[in-house]
Amino acid sequence: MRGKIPNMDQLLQHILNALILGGTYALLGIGLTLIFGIMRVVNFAHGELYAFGAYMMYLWVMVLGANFYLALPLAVLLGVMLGAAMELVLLRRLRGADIDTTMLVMIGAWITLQNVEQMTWSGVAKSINTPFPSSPLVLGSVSLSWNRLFVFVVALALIGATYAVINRTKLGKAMRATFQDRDTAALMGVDINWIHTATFALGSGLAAAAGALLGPVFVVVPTMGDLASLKAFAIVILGGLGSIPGATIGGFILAFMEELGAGYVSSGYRDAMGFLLIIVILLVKPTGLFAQKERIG
Amino acid sequence: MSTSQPDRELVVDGLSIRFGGLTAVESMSFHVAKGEILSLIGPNGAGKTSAFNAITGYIEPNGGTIAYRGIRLNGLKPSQIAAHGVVRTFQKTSVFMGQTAFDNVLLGLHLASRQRPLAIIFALPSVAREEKELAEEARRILAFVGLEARGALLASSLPYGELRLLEVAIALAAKPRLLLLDEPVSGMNPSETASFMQILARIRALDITVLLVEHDMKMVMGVSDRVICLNQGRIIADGPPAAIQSDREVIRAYLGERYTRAQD
Amino acid sequence: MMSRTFKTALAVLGATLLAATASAQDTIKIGVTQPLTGAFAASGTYVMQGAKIAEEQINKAGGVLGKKIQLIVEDNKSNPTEAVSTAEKLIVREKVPVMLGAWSSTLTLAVMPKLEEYKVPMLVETSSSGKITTSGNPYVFRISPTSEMEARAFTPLVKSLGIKKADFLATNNDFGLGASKEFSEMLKRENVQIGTMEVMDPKATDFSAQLAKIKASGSDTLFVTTAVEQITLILKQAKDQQVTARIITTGGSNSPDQLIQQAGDAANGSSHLVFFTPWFPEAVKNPDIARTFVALWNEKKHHVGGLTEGFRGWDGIYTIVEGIKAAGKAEPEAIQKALWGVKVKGINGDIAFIKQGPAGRESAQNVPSVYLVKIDSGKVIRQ
Amino acid sequence: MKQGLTIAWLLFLASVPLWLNNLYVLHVLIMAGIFIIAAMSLNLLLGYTGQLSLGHVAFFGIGAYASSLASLGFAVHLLPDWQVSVDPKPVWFSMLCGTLIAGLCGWAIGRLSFKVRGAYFVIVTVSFAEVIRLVALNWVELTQGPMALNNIPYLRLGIPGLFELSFLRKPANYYLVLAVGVICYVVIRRLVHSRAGRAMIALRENEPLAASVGVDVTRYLVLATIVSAGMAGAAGALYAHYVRIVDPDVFLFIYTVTMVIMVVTGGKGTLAGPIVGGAIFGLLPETLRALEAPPEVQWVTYGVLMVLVVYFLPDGIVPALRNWWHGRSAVAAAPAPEQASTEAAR
Repeated sequence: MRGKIPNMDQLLQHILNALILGGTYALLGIGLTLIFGIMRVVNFAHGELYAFGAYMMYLWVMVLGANFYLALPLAVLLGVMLGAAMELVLLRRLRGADIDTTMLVMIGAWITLQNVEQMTWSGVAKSINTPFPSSPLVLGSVSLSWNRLFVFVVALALIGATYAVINRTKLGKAMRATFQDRDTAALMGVDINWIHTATFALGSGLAAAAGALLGPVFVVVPTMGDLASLKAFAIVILGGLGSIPGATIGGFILAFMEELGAGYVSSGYRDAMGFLLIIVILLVKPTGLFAQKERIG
Repeated sequence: MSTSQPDRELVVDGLSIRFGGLTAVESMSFHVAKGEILSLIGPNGAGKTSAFNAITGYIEPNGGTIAYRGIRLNGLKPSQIAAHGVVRTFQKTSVFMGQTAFDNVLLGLHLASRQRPLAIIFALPSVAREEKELAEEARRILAFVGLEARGALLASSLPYGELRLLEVAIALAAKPRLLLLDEPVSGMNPSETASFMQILARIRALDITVLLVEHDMKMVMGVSDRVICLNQGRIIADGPPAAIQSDREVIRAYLGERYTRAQD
Repeated sequence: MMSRTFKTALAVLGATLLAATASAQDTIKIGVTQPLTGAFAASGTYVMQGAKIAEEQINKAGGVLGKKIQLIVEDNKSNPTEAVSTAEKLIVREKVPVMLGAWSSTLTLAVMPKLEEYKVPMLVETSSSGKITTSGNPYVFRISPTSEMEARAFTPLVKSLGIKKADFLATNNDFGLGASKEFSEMLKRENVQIGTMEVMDPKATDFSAQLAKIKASGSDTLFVTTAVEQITLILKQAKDQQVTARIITTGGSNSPDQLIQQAGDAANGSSHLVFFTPWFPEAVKNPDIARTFVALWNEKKHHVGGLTEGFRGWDGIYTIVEGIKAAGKAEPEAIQKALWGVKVKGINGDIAFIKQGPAGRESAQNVPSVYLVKIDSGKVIRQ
Repeated sequence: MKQGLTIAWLLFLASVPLWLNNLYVLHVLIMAGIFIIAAMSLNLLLGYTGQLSLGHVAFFGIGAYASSLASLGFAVHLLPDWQVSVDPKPVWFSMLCGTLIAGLCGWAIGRLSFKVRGAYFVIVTVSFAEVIRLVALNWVELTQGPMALNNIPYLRLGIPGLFELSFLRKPANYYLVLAVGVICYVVIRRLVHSRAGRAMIALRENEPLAASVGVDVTRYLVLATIVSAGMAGAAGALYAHYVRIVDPDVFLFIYTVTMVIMVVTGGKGTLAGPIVGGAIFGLLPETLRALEAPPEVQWVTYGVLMVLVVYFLPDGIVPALRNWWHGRSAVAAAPAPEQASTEAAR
């Protein structure tokens, strides 16, 4: 027997794990919800941006030998650029098309990106070295790695920065206006094309950041984006499509459900939690827990 | 209650509709008598279309009752209301764009047909027989609105005026006993409007009661048996066209300038 | 170019059926179905590389029955349906008389009905599920150990390692669950207490929840069964969460070299059940063969971490070729009969088959050797 | 004329095993046929009612699992001390069970998920398929989980003691798939040319208008889902007893995507569309395999084709061909008025 009340220790460890995990989930969810809220695009390629961020991290740190802290912003920047390029090439000409059409295009993009990754990097998992000490940070009976702590802090900072962009900048104001009513925003002189590109780039950058942060914690494989996409969907549905605070809180809720579900119910159903959540939420309260206004279909 | 009176097809009692804090219709009460053409008029935002949507089940009213031939319509789905014989058209042109004119009417004949899924899958002879009758009926309806030559054309290739006729044909296919027309002639040129008025007269001859929302005062005054004028969600006048035309409040609130303009 | 495309098109449309009727062949074809892409890509590729080395060596030594052998390698994409397709293609189109495959148990099980349908034997080089040799398929010849054999081989170590209470963390497939089941039953017989039995999705990367639970169970040993990628992460994350239990991995797809490379000092102290010990070839039964293989592998500059998988391909191909030699002709039924009698000096040890499964329809099973190694200060040592 | 063409096609398809003695190609055709049936069933939902269901593979998998389990028999504890066991049933009966159970699931899912539309509907259907996959993976007692159900018996039909048809070999399976495919085609064809099919088309084209003429929205969406799910289940049952192994990977999202690509490329909402699309994408992997392309190339091709189809053939191949053909004959017959009317439409 290690601790006096081992079950309490276990619970604390679960809670700590969930908090850390929730930060990156929120990052993924916010990117997806921004893109849906403003552009009405269900971005099936979201997880691929996540994988892209991780692979760029691998490229800089492991292949080109760049400094870890320098590689991180570079990977995110490349994610932003890929997102902008995707918007310009794939989505711009589909402005005004129905939601199913853009969805099909994004599915096509998802399959293409993932397999190009597979061709470029092969299916073998890659790991990325970090500058963090290998012994964990011990807090009483619980512990966590320095790397995860770093991920959590950066994720929170990025979430904060996103809120600042949305609420404090001119771009954010235009985005909010577009979100409310695209036609009116256009009449008021908002350049909708620019807003869409900026939104997709920002959302993609957030996904790439999540990937660049988690790549070194886990391993990098071409299929890593699939689960990320599906989890992002769960988070966004949970918070209500288009709601940024919803996605933030949704990210943490999903992390807690997974962690506690795996810890106390069955670890086999860990990844099912998100989907069960989606189904239950949509049947009970289709607009999500935090939706700002009714938005079906 | 007035619902018991046999000549009252539709009775709307105390209808209220609000969107958020905005009141679109405020305790509105009126009835439509059997066989008449009743027009709802009023400036934009007066609540005409909202009332239409509530009667046909597209929005849930916040208060009041709607009864058709003694049957309460509140809470019924649009399709159930249509099955009772209350059929509408839409303010914005609404047809099945990707289908031919003929198929549009055939789609509208849903209630006229009785096939069950299993009968369809096993291709029972009754199905083929009915299909033949339906095609015949669709041609008749197209001819009724004067589109018999357009049957094979895609709806998306029809000119605007004919699209509006096609809408009416679709609604007629649903075998209405009460037909609600939402601005059927808006955007039509005078000659198209004139021929539409003739069609309306023929619809009436089929014993179909008509509730009309329209801005074209020439048409309203020409075809209506009775006119109700709404302003800001309330009824301000109810009477025969001649009375409405001379109603001081109507003129003051709305009609005067617009009617004069329509005369030009 | 043009004619090639045209010909392929015709083949797909079924017009090459006449050309396909085997004329006098100057090579003996051996079908190989391995996961070269998908979840098991790394391991499948190593096995294929080992098989290719064997092909080269055999052909250098003059081939078999006076002909050279030719491996026809098909990628089953880590997917059972694709595995069936590759078997169809190898047997029906390439007309191979014998196959090697299909890495994971699920993939092998998928292929097995096809073996019966076409009466073609297959040498199973990796799969561990007991079902493969007990379901009455006489075309299966397995050289890899079942989880049960592995557990039995481990039995004497329970006492010497002083295991009192054990937890399990296994990947959620036949491989992982089978090992958890067999090892836990074995441990129960040895009066070892069983703590918690956790599973993880084969694609999962975050095991924090499972490890928190394992940490709380207070066992002295944690048995982990999965492929090397997940083992790497588990070792790292166990260290992060200060899981103090000794970690023992089973199943032989654990590549200690790769663990040392990728998990760093988190790998220290962990033990691994392997079927080949390239670090000390003298420990295996046929050290000369082992040394030759290691030398050839390094000459090809294949990944050093792949040695513990790659040897399976070598042993498989050598066993098959021995079977063809004994059969005297490259025909499926003759090879199937002949394989029963072969004695091969392999890297893992001496290969020979015993009968398993329902009487009259027995499958063939080899009794391989199992070794336990430990990682200590970044080096693999004998335990 | 048109009927003659159909019969000629059928005769041609039926003759394939007679002259084609390359069993591998026959295998490819059988697999393509099974996927074509699945694509046809998806088309009923996606093409005719316009609902983009991205969980369709769930019905395929449910059909495969239900049919396999019924033919293998199983015993499962629903509660710790309440065991339900089923003895092995004949395969034809199991396949029927698979079809019906998939249809039943279609009914349940339809009732629940048509509460939401658009993006929400899509995500619900994706989640539904994922949950089913995870159940298949983790309910080991019933499904054997990742160990897969194997040694699934093949279909035998016949009267005991008189004659027996066994569907072990490829030609027999080919005819079985062809027969089921023709039945599904005929059922879909009859449905879409009837009141039910017109109601579905009406919903796709203009839901408020459809409701205004009395189309019960939920009823017809659910009807389409039931039929569609049942057919996907039948395709799954065919798959199970042909491949003779079913594992949780049959529920992978990528198979739904494959079906969607087949339908969209061929032409959604057309009878021939899924067949054309299914033939292309059913044979493409084997063509690429023959060209010795790495498997990623297949998927990259799928992905790129999907994007290109949306851009350049938004209605799919079949409608494009039909328009081209009509355009040609119309121009030949009466060029002037036809062009004028297209001009006006623009």
